Amino acid sequence: MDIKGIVSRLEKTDPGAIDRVSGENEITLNFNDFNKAMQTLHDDKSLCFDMLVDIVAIDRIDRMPQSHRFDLVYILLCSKDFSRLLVRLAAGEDNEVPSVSSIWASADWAEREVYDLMGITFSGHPNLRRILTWKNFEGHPLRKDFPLEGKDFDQQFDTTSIEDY
Amino acid sequence: MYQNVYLTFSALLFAIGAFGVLTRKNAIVVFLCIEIMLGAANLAFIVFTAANQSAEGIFMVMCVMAVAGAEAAVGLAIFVLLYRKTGSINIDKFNLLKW
Amino acid sequence: MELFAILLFGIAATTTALFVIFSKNTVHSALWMVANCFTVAVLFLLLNSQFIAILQIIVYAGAIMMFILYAIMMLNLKKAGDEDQVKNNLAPGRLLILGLFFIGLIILGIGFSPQALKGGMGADALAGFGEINLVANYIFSKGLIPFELVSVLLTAAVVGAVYLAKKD
Amino acid sequence: MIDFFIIPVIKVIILFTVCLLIVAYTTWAERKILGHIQLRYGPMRVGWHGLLQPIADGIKNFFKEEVIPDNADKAVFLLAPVISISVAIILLAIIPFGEPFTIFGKKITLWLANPSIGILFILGFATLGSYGTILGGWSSGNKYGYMGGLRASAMILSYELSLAFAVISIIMMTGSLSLVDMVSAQHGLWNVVKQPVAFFVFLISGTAELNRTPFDMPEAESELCCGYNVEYSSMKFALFFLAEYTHMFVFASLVTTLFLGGWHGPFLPGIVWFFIKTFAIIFVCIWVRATFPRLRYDKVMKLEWKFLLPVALANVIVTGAVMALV
Amino acid sequence: MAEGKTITLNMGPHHPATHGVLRVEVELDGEIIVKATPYIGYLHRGIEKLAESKNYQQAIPLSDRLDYASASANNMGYCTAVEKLMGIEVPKRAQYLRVIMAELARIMGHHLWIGTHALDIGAMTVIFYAFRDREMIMDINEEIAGYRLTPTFFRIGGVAADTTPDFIKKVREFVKWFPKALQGYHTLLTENKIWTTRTMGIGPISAKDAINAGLTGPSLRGSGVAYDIRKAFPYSSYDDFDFKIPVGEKGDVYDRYLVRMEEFAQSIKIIDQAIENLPEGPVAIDSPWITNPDLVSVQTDISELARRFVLHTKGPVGPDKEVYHAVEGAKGELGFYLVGDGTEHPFRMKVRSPCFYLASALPRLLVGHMIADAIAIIGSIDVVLGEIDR
Amino acid sequence: MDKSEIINVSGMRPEKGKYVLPFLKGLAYTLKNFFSKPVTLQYPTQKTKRSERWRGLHRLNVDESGKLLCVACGLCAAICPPKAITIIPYEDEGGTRYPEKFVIDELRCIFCGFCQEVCPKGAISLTGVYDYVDYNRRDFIFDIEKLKKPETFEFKGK
Amino acid sequence: MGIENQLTGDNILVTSLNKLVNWSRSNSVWPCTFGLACCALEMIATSLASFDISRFGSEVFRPSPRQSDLLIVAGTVSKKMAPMVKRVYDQMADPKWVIAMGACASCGGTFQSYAVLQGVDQIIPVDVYLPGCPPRPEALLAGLMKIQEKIRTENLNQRPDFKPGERYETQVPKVELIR
Repeated sequence: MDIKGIVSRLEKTDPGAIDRVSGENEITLNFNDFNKAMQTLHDDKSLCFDMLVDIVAIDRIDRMPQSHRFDLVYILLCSKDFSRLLVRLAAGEDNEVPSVSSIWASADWAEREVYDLMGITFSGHPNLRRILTWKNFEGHPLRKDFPLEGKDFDQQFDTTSIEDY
Repeated sequence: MYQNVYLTFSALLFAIGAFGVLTRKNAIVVFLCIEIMLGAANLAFIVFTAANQSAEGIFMVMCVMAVAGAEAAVGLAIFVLLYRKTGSINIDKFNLLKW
Repeated sequence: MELFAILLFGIAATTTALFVIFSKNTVHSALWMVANCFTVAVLFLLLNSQFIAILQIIVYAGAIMMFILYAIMMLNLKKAGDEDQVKNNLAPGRLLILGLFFIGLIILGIGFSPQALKGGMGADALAGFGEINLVANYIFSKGLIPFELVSVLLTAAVVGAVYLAKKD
Repeated sequence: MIDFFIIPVIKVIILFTVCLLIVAYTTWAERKILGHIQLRYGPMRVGWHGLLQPIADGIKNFFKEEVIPDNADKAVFLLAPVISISVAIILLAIIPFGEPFTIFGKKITLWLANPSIGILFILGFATLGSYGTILGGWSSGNKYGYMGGLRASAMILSYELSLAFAVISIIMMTGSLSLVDMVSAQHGLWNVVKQPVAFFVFLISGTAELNRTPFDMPEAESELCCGYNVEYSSMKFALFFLAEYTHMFVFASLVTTLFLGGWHGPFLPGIVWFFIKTFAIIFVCIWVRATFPRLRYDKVMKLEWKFLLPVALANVIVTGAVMALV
Repeated sequence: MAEGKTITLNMGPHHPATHGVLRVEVELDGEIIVKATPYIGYLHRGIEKLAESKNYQQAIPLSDRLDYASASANNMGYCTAVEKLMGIEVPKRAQYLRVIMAELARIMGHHLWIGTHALDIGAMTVIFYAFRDREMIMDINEEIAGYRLTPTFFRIGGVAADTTPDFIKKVREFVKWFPKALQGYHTLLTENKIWTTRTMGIGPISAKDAINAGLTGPSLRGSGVAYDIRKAFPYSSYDDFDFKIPVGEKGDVYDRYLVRMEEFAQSIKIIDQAIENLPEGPVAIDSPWITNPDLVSVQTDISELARRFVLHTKGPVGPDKEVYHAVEGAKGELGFYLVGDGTEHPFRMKVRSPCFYLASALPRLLVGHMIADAIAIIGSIDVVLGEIDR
Repeated sequence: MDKSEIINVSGMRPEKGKYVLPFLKGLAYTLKNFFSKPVTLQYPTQKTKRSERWRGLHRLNVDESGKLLCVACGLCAAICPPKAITIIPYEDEGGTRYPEKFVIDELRCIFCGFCQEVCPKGAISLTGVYDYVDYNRRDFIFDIEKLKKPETFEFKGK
Repeated sequence: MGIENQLTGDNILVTSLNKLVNWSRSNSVWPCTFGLACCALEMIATSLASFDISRFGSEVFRPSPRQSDLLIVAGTVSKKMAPMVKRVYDQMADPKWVIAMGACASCGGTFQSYAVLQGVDQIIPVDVYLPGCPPRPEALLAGLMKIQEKIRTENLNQRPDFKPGERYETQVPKVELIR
């Protein structure tokens, strides 16, 4: 299904959910209608985006206002004709993005990873913990203001400083 | 020749077994004590058989062993069941039949 | 020499039996029980009944104790023994009865009149004894019905155990 | 004096050293055979084709640090390997390695003892050997070890049965429990021809009792790390290791004794035939290990209770029927 | 057992069957798994963050070390993604060479899988035969790229170097030899009763669940979904080749096994076609600000020299654009989400790693099976931790 | 996706009831391999030749007179992904540049071959030396002297 | 076993025993099955048919650290993994040796990031370093032989102790980029 069909289909069920069409297979959703629109994308028989391929978070640190600092890109795939759809959502540091892990099981870890590395929190996630870094890790490494080498790069490493789940 | 000695030990073992049955609360140890008692009985059987030169005693011992085996199977099944139900095998706790 | 051996293993048997009772750890109890089986088996050997001795080892040490050990391990009872100490269970009255019981048993054992025994246990009498043929002949002639009954008992036990162990 | 004391002592010494040497070299053979099956050489650099490898391993393990974990049950932990190895070595005592011969007018038998209950002795003590495994696993205070021990006990309890039933059909044919009698009875026709079913049942359940692939539940490297010996180090581990291979050697010689005609064979002296057959069985064990995947725990139980035991029982009944008819 | 009588077993991160440093905490009732929680991150190296500090070319070696079992396939993913970002069309010869390398890498990855999978289940010899054949691919890698495991052979705009005669010879040899070796694996495993009882009906996952859990690659195809990016979104001339997608039906361990075994054969088929029809021409585009001018022109032409300096001290520049590009790695959909910002560094590189989602599906795959099956299942979904943790 | 592009592997599932034959086939296969020649390379005594392109230890190439070709332009240090190369350039009165210090941390190096690729003078190249091991981290800091003769660091063992 | 601690002095017995034990130790180095990342694959390759570490008597990859003598740190040690590496090392029975295989284990390699430990010698002593990313299997064999060489020179009852940071050598000064 091409992007026009998707947009018209989505407009029918969730009017106003789409902020804009931002690419050849990319739509940007409004924050408020996000969860409902995602549900439609998954459930609707003619859309049928039943695989969440990945969630990408981008830290646009210079973007103003800061409430739109992060871009979240949900990459969806339709298992019928294998077409991709990129769903974009802008979020701020203190926005709680609605979790889609009840719609796609694969979102569980993907959202945890985004939380871990970017520090975006998700509301309604069953188990939002750090996943790649350790329990007492400070900061969110993929943010642009996080130094690549961390804080104690040159110091003698102490194994007891690591706390794990 | 030394039947008395054997029999004494048999009696001692039996007594120890009985003592254990009466004093221990752990069901499995009670069980082990019963086995000791059975063993003591076996010993007595064999002593008499050896003296009498007949096969009855040996046969009796085999029967006792069979009983012990059966007892082990059923008894342990019961214990496992009890443990699953109550989380303990302390025999003092199983007083449902007490009034 | 023989007396010495009997005494040695007899004492070993009683000691291990005592250890069975007084071990705090259930697995240790079971292990002492295995040792006890062994010493009793040696006593059987001293009585020239090889067959019963090895049967004792196969059945008791090999099967029953293995089974009990399996059950203990499955229930993970390593520390279950801590809560029941023998001392606490000895109410004075019970102790008295037990003591009497003990004394009676020992008198019974030592004083058992050898008249109940037909002949002495001479070396000649022991020759040819304890062989399997003797037992086999007995089992399949005179003892056939009890033997079959034992097998029925075992079957019943297996069925019962399976029924009990089945979940719910 | 000579008959009662000196000759047995000499025999014990020879048996002990030779058999332990053979057992040590069984490990070498296993590594070499596995190597060649897997297109490589195996030990090559210690001595000629790695011949000194078992010795190096032994000395190294002897001088390695002993680790006793804190939460281990210390007494049992130390006892377990001793049980394992001693039982394995006891079993060697009654295996008839060759026909008796006369030297200096003395009749020398190539076995230490020939008790009338020989095969029962082996069955009984072989089970005891697994106490080492079970207790070792239990006492380590390690969950992997614990599970290994649990598996070991369940395995032994089950496979003992079919093993015994396979042996019973041989006992029925020989009419004796003595191993020497069994070998003598196979003069001319080996039991493997008369009792092929019992042979296979014995081979399979024996492999299972040895805890070797495809039945290596208790140590299943990839599932339970090392299973029961996970916490053992240095000499204690080496004892387990040695016990495993001693058991394998005993098993192979038992198969030879019971089914492959023991020392019987043309041309060569009996003892040579015995060892040839034994090594053939050991080779088969290693070969099977190299080829097959590991069965799953419950499937192993299923195999025993639903296949091997009925087959062995049926074999006993058929043997009895045939013997009654003929 | 009664409630709360379960054992919690910590498998990993140092456990022989978890393929590296995956840690799975399993709760066992007897031998049955009632709950499984995978923990990851023990190999987290910050590749995504590192890529942001490197320029587009310097990040190529990083991509090698993602799924290190099949390094060239990751190169393929990264380089094609960068090319998509920059809008570059790669010469045909380079595309074919890339296909050869990527398919060889896929075979390499599957070699590792079959070896360790069989080893986990207890068949210890298969890994030896598999790695004998894997060594041949390593030799090919060494011949053309100069390194065994992490060839770093791809460049933005092409490949690092042209073929050598030895390379062609070795690839042909391998193509001829491998079907025989594959037959050997089949002999040892496919019909073996122990193998089938260990794998059939174990860890089944339905197509719907698999899609929902985000599985891709052989694990998804084992459930019967014919999703293969080489067919669905062809890249690097994959539509030139004739090959088929193996799919299973039941989605159990055995189906995943069969799918991968068939993929071996299909990959060999692709390599055969590619090496026989290898077109002539350059192996990299000749673009001033992307590829390296050759040494001769640098030493003779001062402007070329200057260009080289600018190129390498800065690096190729990515436009201010976002692309998502996925390739079919050995484990599934290996996607790269690249954000350029008009500089020579990627502003953000997100790796969509198939293994991450494979591992996330572990809890639902493991529950209800025995601990021995857990090993088989972890083996069958074939996770590589370098890719999960990045 | 049309059906012709799909193979259903269910057809490869073995028939039911085959027990013994596959076992025997497997055993025969392993036995066959038991008697075939091992493929092992007996490493310290046998060594294979590395390919021309093998990326081993680095060498700083010299011209006929024994002078380093390197002009310390720093391209290799710039491209090096792990930043294992340190160069301190020096320029004499004649305007010829050469490296005062050229240090490669061979431990840090990931042998990607970029340095060789970018060098405009062909001054640095990766040799076929692949088995240098040592006890100390210090030994892996290669200065110009060591970099001139990497072949001497080949492992010599018997 | 602990016997060696009783043997002190410098007599002929001790020296020859020393020789014997060193010989046996060097020829029976059992590595621990401990793979971390890319180098683990080369470690596997080393133990398999083409290179065959078993020729040195070292194919006995023990899954349990208790029984192994050699810890091959094969791959990137992330900071999250570092406590585990240390624990595995601590669980190993003495005498034990460590090979830091590859750039990552030796000094962090190309992963100079917040999550990676810059060299495993910060937490455990390393006997032999292997450069390469990953090193060839031959290099691992060379490393093993280097370890063997080292074992042969060791003293039976005196193995060097390690306190964290003691044998750790400071890093190469951070590279200044010249542009």
